[in-house]
Amino acid sequence: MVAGSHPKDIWATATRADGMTSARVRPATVERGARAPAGVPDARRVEAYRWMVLARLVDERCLTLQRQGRIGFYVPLEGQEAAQIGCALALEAADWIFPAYRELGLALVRGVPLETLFDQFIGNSGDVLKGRQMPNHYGYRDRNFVVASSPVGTQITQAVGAGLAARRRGDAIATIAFFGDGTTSSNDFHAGLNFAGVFRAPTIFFCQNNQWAISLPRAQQTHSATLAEKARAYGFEGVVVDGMAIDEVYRAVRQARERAVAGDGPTLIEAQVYRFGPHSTSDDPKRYRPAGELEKWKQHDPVAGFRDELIREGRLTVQDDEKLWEAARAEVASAWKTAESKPPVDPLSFLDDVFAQPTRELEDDRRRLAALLAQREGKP
Amino acid sequence: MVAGSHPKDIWATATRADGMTSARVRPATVERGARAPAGVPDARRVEAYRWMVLARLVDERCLTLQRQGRIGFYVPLEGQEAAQIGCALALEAADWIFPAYRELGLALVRGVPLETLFDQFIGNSGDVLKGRQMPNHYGYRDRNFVVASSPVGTQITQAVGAGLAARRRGDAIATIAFFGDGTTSSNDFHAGLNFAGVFRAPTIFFCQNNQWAISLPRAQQTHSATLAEKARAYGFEGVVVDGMAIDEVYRAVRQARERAVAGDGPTLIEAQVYRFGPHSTSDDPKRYRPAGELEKWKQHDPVAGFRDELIREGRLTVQDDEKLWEAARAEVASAWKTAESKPPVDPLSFLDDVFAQPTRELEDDRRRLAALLAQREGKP
Amino acid sequence: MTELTLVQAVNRGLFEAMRQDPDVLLLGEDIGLNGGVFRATEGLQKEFGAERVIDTPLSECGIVGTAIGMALYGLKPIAEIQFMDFIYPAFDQIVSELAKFRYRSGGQYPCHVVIRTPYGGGIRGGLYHSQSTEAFFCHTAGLKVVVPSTPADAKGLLLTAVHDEDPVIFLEPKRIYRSVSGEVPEGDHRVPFGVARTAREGSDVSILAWGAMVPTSLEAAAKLADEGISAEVIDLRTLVPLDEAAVLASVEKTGRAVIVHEAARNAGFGAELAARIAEKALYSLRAPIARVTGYDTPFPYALEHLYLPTPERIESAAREAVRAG
Amino acid sequence: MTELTLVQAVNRGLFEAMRQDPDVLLLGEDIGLNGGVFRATEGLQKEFGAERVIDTPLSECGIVGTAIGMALYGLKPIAEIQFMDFIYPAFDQIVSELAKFRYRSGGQYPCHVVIRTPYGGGIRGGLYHSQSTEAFFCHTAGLKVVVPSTPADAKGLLLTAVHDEDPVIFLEPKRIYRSVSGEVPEGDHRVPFGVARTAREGSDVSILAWGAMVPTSLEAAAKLADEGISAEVIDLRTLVPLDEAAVLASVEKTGRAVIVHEAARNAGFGAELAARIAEKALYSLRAPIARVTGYDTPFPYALEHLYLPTPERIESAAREAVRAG
Ligand SMILES: Cc1ncc(C[n+]2csc(CCOP(=O)(O)OP(=O)(O)O)c2C)c(N)n1
Ligand SMILES: Cc1ncc(C[n+]2csc(CCOP(=O)(O)OP(=O)(O)O)c2C)c(N)n1
Ligand SMILES: [Mg+2]
Ligand SMILES: [Mg+2]
Repeated sequence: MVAGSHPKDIWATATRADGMTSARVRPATVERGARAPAGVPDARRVEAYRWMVLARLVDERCLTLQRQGRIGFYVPLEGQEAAQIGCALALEAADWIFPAYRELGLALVRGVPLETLFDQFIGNSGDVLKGRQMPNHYGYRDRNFVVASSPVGTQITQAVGAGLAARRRGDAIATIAFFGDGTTSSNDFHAGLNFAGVFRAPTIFFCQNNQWAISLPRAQQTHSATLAEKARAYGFEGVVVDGMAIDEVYRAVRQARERAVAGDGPTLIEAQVYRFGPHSTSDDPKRYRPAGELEKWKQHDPVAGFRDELIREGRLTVQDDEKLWEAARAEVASAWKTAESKPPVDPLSFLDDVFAQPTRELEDDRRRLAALLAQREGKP
Repeated sequence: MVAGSHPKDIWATATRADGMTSARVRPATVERGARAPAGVPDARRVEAYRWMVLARLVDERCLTLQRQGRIGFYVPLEGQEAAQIGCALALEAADWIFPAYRELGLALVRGVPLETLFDQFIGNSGDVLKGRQMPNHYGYRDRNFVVASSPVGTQITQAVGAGLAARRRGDAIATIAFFGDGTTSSNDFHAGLNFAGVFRAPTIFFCQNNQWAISLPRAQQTHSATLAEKARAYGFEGVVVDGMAIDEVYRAVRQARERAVAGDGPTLIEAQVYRFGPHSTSDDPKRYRPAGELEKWKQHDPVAGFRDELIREGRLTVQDDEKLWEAARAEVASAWKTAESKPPVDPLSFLDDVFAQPTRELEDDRRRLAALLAQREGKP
Repeated sequence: MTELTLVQAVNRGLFEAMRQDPDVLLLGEDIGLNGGVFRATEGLQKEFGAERVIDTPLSECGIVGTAIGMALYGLKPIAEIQFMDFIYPAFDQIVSELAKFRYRSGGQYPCHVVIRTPYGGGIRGGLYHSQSTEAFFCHTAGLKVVVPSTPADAKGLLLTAVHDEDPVIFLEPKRIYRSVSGEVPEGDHRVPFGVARTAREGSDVSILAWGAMVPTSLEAAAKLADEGISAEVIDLRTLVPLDEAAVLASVEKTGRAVIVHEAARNAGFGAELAARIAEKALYSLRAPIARVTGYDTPFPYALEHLYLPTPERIESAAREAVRAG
Repeated sequence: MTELTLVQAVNRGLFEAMRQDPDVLLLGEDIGLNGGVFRATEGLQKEFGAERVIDTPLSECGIVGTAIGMALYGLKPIAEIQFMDFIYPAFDQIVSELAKFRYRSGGQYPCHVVIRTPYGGGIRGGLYHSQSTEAFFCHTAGLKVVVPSTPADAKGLLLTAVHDEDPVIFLEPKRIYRSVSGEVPEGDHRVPFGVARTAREGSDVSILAWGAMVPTSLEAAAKLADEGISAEVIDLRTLVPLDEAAVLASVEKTGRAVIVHEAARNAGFGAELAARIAEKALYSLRAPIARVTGYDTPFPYALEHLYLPTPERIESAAREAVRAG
């Protein structure tokens, strides 16, 4: 945590619209390993920024597309770019990711093509998931990016299991579970961290504390001072990092990864961030967000902050920056165009993949549905 | 925790039969309130001992009865008498108890007649529960002793809910949930303690850490140093007490109760005890218990220890003690005799109490079953 | 009488129940300031305070466990589960505890919790915002299972649920939360449990449905009428207790049964209806019992319109039944 | 061939599976040193080590979630749930995750976990050591549901489960763990899924059963034979996939169906069988379809002998069916 990187008031007490106070807690302890790795390496700093910009623009675009009815739903990540991209850069390609539904920045850095993500948002014939899932619930085996589900927390125990399996196979990798502040209340958070502690799993628990679980503020989610300190209940360390500062995040994840791979067990990382947008396109934060809170956090916009840093570091000029945004905008537009032009998903495909081989009943259903569809189209 | 009350080796490292080590942890912190109440009051010390003796004898008797096939199952509490009876004495009659299945000592102090407990173990016509439940899964509304179930942990969130309800009603009581070390891994432990922390419930979480969850030693249950410290993850205090020392337990529960009733929220108490017997009559601890462990703990037998204390205190003579055991033995024998002589439960009664009013289907079933039974007995 | 949507009727029912009895309280995720993600609890926290309309941490296990404790103590908690798909973290509490408290205590501990939850597809919710797993709860002795299909019934059954003495799983068909509206009586309107509603009378075939499938079935019935097939539509309203007599009477009259539900077919509640008819009205049957249901797949996103029963599929089943005999 | 009890056959199956493939591992409560509370895993930790026979903390949620993660990574975990009654803390992982991984990932992530659990009554286990809630899992698309009734099938179906590519709920009838014994082939014995076993041939009435109800049904069939009623007993062996053809063929032959299960009747799997017969073999039926099941109550302790289906109740249902037509 860069001392003094935020003005006190953000970490202090915010007042909700209903007069309840939600305590923002300054990190109690910040772990610093003896050989603390530096932040995002020089060679990847501009790349990191490019990912942040791309994520920001995808967000913007998707919110519009949803309003236009061209995608059905969207979960924005605005405000959480540094946390996700810093984390993604600190991982190795062989590490297994167990995402929640808000990890678009992570997916991009992992190398999931934007078009592939858009295909998923539409659920078209290009969608690897065959149109089965709501937008944002994607997963790509070839990127070690496990497919998300909606019920919160379930990925946490699974990440532990995969970590133990990797260890058994002799693979020197880490597994990492992503989840939000609200999800620390879930059954699987408890079971997953406990199993990880007992079995010293090579697993990182990456909590993006964006201060809200839909309309419930962090202070009403749990009475502990920080989320990170919950790790103690399971016999390992938790650390709080400033999730608006990409280098902080990178460093903490590198350390946790080293620990995992060295056989030193799990780590819980609480990245303190803020959700700038709504919970999802179905949500209206005006109903619950206290006046002024968003504005305060926006002063610490991770994208703008990192741009300024890069400019100060002499790695980026204002002109570079403009070009970079433009290029990213073009990339988004072109990927969307290609995705949107693809034909819809095969109508019978929703009957596949229930089992490795369909049951007789599913084969019958397929035959009957095919006949019905043919009839509808006036075919014999 | 009475310093030096146990030799170091009990708290140090024990070795399991399979060579694994199970760390016994000396209490990290012991909370002492400013106005720490004393132990079991003078006027109740001999009474307390009497309950301990009675519980011990019921245990002995029930193990025999089970071997003889006269009851179907039994869960002994031997070794946990001080924890349970110290706790029971510290509570008020209006406090609501949410037990697990091992809380016989507690039930006795609460005033549940022994005969009533035996009726339940048999499941006879005197059983308030109408023969529905396995032995040890009892509950008595008139004693504010909620009916137990087998799935571990479920009582924990319920105790929190009852505590919040009591507060809403303006009743200055505490609710208390009983559970074992293994149950700290359950879903409801996490949810219950988290809700209690957030809502400042007047609830006591009383964990009898008897070092084993069937065959799993405490050290393999969770990697935290103590169980008590898990409370920190929920924003309140946990304390470790020596559960073999009745005064320690009494004091901790009194304090927690005062805190609850004063509106100062929940407390987690970890009473470190040892299960002298098998997990249940279905269990054989020889399969997993490391050699010598039981013997070490038996040196701290809570019943013998408290007797010696009372003798030292001049409250009890050896002769008194002998008489007391004799009287208790007679009480057990007579209660059992009465219980065993009662007729069996009404055969149709298992169809009752599914709902407040039976459905038409259940009425039909009752009619049909009555006919079948009549036919069996050769009645028209 | 006021014209209300279904979700408004639920909201009015909650207002009414809370006004009637200070022991009634609500707990759930985002139900306070936010008024619930579907706005079913809109305005309630403002009216009754945060002590009676309680925003909980994100734990269904905690919500139901806490509600049970409150009910044991004598309050009348109404728990909201944000989507039926998220009820499973609380499944242990519901199946092991809520359903069994009265029974296992020999009648000492009634446990009256109402669990409200939006269920069903048709809102592009994919696998996890679309499920209808009422069969799980019907199979669990000790629970009542209620599914309104009209605004008036939503309010009336909800008030009955709140005044009942047993635990109630109250399923709200979110697909028709806003698309259906109708007259709803003011005040303490109650609709009894165990009494099915004949949504449309007919003589050729009985269509048995509940929740969001009732309007779909009525659409089918209207089209069938154009072909000269007179379909009766029975809205079961409560699955437990079931108005078996109404089901049997209708099938005995028509000789044909088409059962409609959104849930997967295999071991769905439709099977239970078929089994009862095959046991108790076999000799009236003029055609095989048909089931028009969701498929035995998880609930899909892009193709939910093919997954869900449509009037077209219901009509076709009814037509076949009529053709059969 | 060796004469084994059912629980010994399970144990041999586990030994065989673990010898065949180093990716097979076990996790559960008390399965290591203790050998499982029913001793199904006796000797396995000694043979294969604590890395492959893993004693877990007391969390079914953790057991199944961890097993899923292992399976995604490519291992073949077999999870033990100590009693079926304690599976509910893991219900979310089973229903939301295990059953849906392959589907929701478009086929990218098969998720092959076998969950073994002892089920059923008859051991004086009361409400929480007696349940048979197979219907929950049958209703959940994506799960296979297996219930052996003989030692040979216990081993053979278990090995098939371990080599299958889909998640399997493997239910072990604990009531006959030791009371039934029989010849069990050595080595890699496999019994295919989806193929019912005719436990006894007959021509007057079809008794459809699984697990511990198969011997009970056979007892009934033997007594019925004395009265001149020829009962066929079909042991379904796997409920999903179901050998529907065998069920229909038998009922078409006999014209009468008596379905037997321990679970509560309402929305039990017996309803599904009845529904399929009423849809696909209606015209063969000479009598109403009967169900002999547990009651719609929680499972009682002292009176479990009245709760459970007995030969007497099965006989009486068969007799009635024969009398009917
Ligand atoms: C088990 C479960 N209950 C409820 C929901 C509905 N829900 C979706 S996201 C969410 C809040 C999650 O908050 P948090 O974990 O902080 O993640 P964030 O959305 O803030 O990233 C809720 C309640 C769900 N998805 N799963
Ligand atoms: C949910 C659930 N899983 C498994 C069991 C089986 N079981 C009964 S008691 C027990 C161990 C409990 O250990 P602990 O909490 O330490 O209590 P103790 O028996 O030692 O008093 C287990 C695993 C259960 N009752 N409930
Ligand atoms: Mg959040
Ligand atoms: Mg224990």
